[in-house]
Amino acid sequence: MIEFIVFSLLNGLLYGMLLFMLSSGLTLIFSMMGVLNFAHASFYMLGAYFAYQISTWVGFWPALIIAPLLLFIIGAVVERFGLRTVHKYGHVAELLFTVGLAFLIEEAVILIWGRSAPDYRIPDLLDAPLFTLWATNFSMYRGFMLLVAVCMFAALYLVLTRTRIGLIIQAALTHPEGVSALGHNVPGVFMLVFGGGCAMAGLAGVIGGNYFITDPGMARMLGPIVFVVVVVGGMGSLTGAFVASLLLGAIQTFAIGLEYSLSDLFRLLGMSPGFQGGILKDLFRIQIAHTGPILPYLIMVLMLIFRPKGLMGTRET
Amino acid sequence: MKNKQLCVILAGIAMLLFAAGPVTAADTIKIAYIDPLTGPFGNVGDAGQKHFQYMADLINGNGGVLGGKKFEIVPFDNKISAKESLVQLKNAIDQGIRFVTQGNGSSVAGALIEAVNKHNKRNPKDPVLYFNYAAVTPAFTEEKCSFWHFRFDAHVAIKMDAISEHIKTRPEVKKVYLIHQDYIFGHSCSATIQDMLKAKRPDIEIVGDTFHPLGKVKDFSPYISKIQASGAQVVVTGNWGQDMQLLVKAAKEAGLTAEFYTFYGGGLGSPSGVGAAGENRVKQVTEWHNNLWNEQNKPADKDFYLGFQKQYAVGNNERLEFYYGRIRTMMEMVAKAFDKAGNANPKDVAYALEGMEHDTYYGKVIMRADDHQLYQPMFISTMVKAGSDKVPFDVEKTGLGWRTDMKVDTETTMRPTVCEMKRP
Amino acid sequence: MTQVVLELIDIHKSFGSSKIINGVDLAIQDGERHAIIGPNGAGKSTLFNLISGLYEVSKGNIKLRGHSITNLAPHQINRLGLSRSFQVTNIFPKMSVFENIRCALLWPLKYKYSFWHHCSYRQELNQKADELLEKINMADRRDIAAGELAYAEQRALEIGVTIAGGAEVILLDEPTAGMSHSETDRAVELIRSVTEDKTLVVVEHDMGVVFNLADRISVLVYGEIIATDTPDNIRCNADVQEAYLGEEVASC
Amino acid sequence: MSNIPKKHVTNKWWAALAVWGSAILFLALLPIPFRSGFMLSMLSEIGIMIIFALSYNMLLGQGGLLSFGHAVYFGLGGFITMHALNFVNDGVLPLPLEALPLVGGLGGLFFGIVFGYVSTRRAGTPFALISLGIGELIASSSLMLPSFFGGEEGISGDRMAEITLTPFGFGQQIEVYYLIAFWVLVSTGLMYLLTQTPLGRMANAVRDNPERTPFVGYNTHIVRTIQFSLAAFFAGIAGGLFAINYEIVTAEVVGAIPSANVLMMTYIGGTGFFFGPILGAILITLMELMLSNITHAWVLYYGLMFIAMILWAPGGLASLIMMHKPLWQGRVIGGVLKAYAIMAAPVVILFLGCMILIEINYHLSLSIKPEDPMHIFGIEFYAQSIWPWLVSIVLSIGGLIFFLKSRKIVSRAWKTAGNQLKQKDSGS
Repeated sequence: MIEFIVFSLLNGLLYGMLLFMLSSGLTLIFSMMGVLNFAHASFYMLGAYFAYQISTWVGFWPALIIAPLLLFIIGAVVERFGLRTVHKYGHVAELLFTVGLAFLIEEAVILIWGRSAPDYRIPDLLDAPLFTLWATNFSMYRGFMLLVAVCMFAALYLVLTRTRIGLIIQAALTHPEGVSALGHNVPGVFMLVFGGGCAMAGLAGVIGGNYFITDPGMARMLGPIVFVVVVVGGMGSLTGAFVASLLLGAIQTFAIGLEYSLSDLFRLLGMSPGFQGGILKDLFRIQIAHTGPILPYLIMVLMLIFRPKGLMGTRET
Repeated sequence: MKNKQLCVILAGIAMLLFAAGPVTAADTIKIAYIDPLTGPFGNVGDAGQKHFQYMADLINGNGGVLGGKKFEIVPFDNKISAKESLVQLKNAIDQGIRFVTQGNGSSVAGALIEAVNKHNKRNPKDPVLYFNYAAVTPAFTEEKCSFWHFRFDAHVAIKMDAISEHIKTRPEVKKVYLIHQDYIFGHSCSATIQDMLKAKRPDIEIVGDTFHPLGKVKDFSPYISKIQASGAQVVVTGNWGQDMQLLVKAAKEAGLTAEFYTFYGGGLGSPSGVGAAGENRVKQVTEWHNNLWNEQNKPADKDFYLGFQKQYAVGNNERLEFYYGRIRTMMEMVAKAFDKAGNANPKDVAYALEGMEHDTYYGKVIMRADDHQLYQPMFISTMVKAGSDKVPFDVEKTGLGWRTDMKVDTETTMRPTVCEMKRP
Repeated sequence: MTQVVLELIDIHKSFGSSKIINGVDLAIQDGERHAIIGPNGAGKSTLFNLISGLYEVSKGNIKLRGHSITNLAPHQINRLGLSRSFQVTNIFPKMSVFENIRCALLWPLKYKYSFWHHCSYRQELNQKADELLEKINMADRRDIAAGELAYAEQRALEIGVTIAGGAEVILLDEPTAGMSHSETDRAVELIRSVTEDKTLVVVEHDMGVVFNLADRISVLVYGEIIATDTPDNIRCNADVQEAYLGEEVASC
Repeated sequence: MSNIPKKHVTNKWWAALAVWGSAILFLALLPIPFRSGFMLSMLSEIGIMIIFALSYNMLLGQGGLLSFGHAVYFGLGGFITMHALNFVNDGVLPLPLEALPLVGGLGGLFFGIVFGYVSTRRAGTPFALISLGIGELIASSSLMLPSFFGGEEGISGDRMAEITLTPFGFGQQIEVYYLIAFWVLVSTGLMYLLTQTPLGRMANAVRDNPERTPFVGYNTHIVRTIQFSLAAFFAGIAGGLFAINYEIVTAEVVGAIPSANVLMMTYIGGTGFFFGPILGAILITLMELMLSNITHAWVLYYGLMFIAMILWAPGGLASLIMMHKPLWQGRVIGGVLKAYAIMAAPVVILFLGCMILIEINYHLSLSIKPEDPMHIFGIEFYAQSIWPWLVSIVLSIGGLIFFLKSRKIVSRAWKTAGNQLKQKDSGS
């Protein structure tokens, strides 16, 4: 049991940190600009592909730096020439623009790198176990991923609290309409934040692409899970996004261990459910363990219905 | 004046756009290939098309069928959607095509079987014949069996039977873990292997029987922890695509030593997705793999294999390899059936295919008339370091290749069927 | 005067730790024209938002004709016969002027959520809407999208939408804000004519309008009402002068 | 009283009759030129998509609700219809086939009420995200609940049912086409009438200004819920027709792809006008079914078109057409049309250039064998040689330059037309 808990915690932590790397940028963009960026996962995918391409030329370590930088530039360009153009048509148009963008990025990736997964590998240096607990390895690469995530979080924290631009961003997070009154170059800040958010997603792609699988479907497969983090964490709150990421990581990993279904519940309550037949009989068969990966969506829906502020949000989405 | 000229040009362009279909010769037998050519599964469908094209070229090069008629593979993109497949089937029928093949997705295959049955019932004089090369739901040759459907891939129960045969020969295996995708395919895999193991190895304990949502899991580590904790020596999974690749990768990360018996360990794109993690860990059950020629000493098959690779050499990133041994079997048998029938009438071709026996490099195969299921030798193989004398070829440039553990003969794979074939 | 129509009893409202309204008591008589004045940030609009149900009251009670309407939803309060306008023009910009008015008539004419009546074929509905357009002098702008109207026209439409439903109690939030002199005069005339036989509560900055229109005036300062009285008495009230009016109108 | 203009009583019944009459005639005669099985299938699919897109526009265009999960109601309607069809064939349910889409509609309505009530408290992003979440939940559970959704293979049935109201046996596609055409007319008519009802008007009001609506007596949540449920009803009808047309419903119909597709269809067609989604449904279905047979790059063209619409024509095709209405009515459209004709040449050249470029790239990276020659408009050439690249780049750049120039001509023509219009107005 302890074994299960410890590993669930470790797995949950790692998954949560990855989620946070992805969603922190999205939270920033969404809170400040009100744009629900559907192409965010596509930037994650681009990060992985860029890293793969760069690592075939100059190796993994430079890719770790160069790929996010490239994504920063791409993100800034997208904001400047795409989003800003459609901004005047309202949030729906902005959102749909990002939907279309996600579409195009996927096609472009297919066109450039083909439809099969490229062989993007973990660097040999990190391809070894870090420590072993109860005969299960915790690999160095996973340790490295944790390290990168923590470093990124620390850097983000420092930028937001110690720099002038960070303070403006913080102010804009909670009061987006007020900042323009301060006379700051708001479009410039938006461009910066959008680029920064994309760079963070790209970094997640660099370290996640080889740990998982890099292929044209990876953005689509990641799906709307990042939105779940933003919603559950709450608008305008990076801490909320952090907590939500870890929470979702933990929920998903722990749910897998719970092999209970509705019919078990009825049995426990001493009821013999006679209505288990018919069209809904499968409902009673499904165990919590099977539902792990879809629980986040349930949480998101319930959160939006009952607590639209999210866990730590400063205002409603 | 200027406008008029422009109109003429525009009209010309529009006409060209619609007229630019494939130029067809009169003496061809067209086979509609309905599979995904765009979208997430586009690469799989694309590879399959190349297999068919390669086979058609070979057969055509040897004089074709029916005294000189050539095969023509006409691709139709179904985007792996059942709905689009049905529209494309109509499209194919409109173009006068009466032979259809498809493989990806049981949803599509089920829809096509239904649609072909209905079409043939409503147009008894103008039937359509459907060759299934990869959809493995047993029902297609059991309860839902149809005279107009022939399956050239081994279905779930046959594959699981082969796996259980291999486990039977390994007395050291005591604990088996099952993990499957949570949908009908996964459930039927799980139920089948449990029954078989119970019958063949009652001493084996099933230490886990887990289902996870299809294509939704990104990090399989929690599942691996569970497998690790159960002490399983062997994992059996019907997972395909990313669900299989991520599972194996996570197992390697965690240092799990259990072996994985898979259906699709060698599936297109899987070896490169799994990468080094698959070494000595992944087993597959297939009718063919690219080192069989060496093990069975059939060098002619090597030339056939390399010929495909040469014809479809892609850029530096990728290498497309021959994978579907059964497509070869299928095309050879179909060609034989045409000659046997003596005409290109789908009904006669179907009758000719029924009960047909055929010699492949690796043994006799038979298209059983009772259920239209092809029975063929099955091979259990393991992913190991390639480049040696025993394992000459790797797959998808991973440096890893397949080494046969066991061959299951055609007779052993034969199973009773509940199919009640209705013939016209 | 006869009977109290709208009654506010010890209303409090705070946002977080900042208290905006601090125990307001107010009783509006039937048929009266009541103005609420006060410096910026005194909480005048907040008070309207509390009465009309946009905000929840932190503490206290609001009664409309003796029935408590405290913390009811805005549409419920509206259905009980209390209608309001907004400080910032708040109409349906993409719909035509006529349709703006018609929307305000649908509920009072008991169409509710009907999806089986064809609006164009409802004589009574359309006639009433057209009458109202005449009343607010906008019949010639009938089919123009509301968002394309001139500012003063939008304000007039705003009033039209507010009174269309025939509510007995009308709350107008700065109806003449941002208007020129002549426009203001016309607006006051309009307000006067459309609120005949109705109870009117108005928040207004323009003292001319206030003293011209109101029967009684309440002065709201820092979330408290420091005086309620007739215009003349307010003009001469020392507290009010000190807190708000200053010297400009101190001509008693 | 008498001086009130009575414009509101539309005496244009004959105009309505003409529109509907010609629509009926058009749909009835359409199969004459398009009689092949594929064409009929395509027309049927277009009909289904028209209903689906119009129902989606009840949310996006009329109610201001951006949904990412509208296919849930389409798909559930389809599944329910299919179950009903099987009940009919088993003799349990005595319903004629022609009425079965209604069952799907009622199913859609039921789920529309349930999910609509919980998700429409607020519009905007929260609503969009809830619809996305519900869509994900239903799509995931579709594979987990095989007894209702039929698992991967879905549920199939035979539409040649015992009971029918018409002499049709529905064995042939053309009979199904006429059934779909009938429901397209009925649904389109009903959805159009809905826009004229108090609910329809208030849905517009809630879309335009949800803050104000409560102050005219309406509960925005209820308005949205009803509007949503009715949209789900029509989506369910479309799903029911889908079930009858394809005789199979699989889990893919409740998935994210059809949800995204209907959104793009509706948006490209134009949300601001009632007929916009019809244009979108026709165009996108044609692209999906015909263009994908011509080029593998169709997804890219689709995506580019969507992005271009958002960037430069946010009102969609419908508004592009309707912006010419005043010019047409004022009979000053000639100059603008002439300018368009001048612009057409560079547009075609630019398009050709870009298209060749895209096709070469697709051929090189994704075709079965890049060394093989490729064909565009029957012209054979090799993608590896330099010439097609050169030609396409020259065409693109040249086209772009002349396009930018001709754009000035067009804007000048618009200005002239506008001035003419003003003169006419003041003249009369």
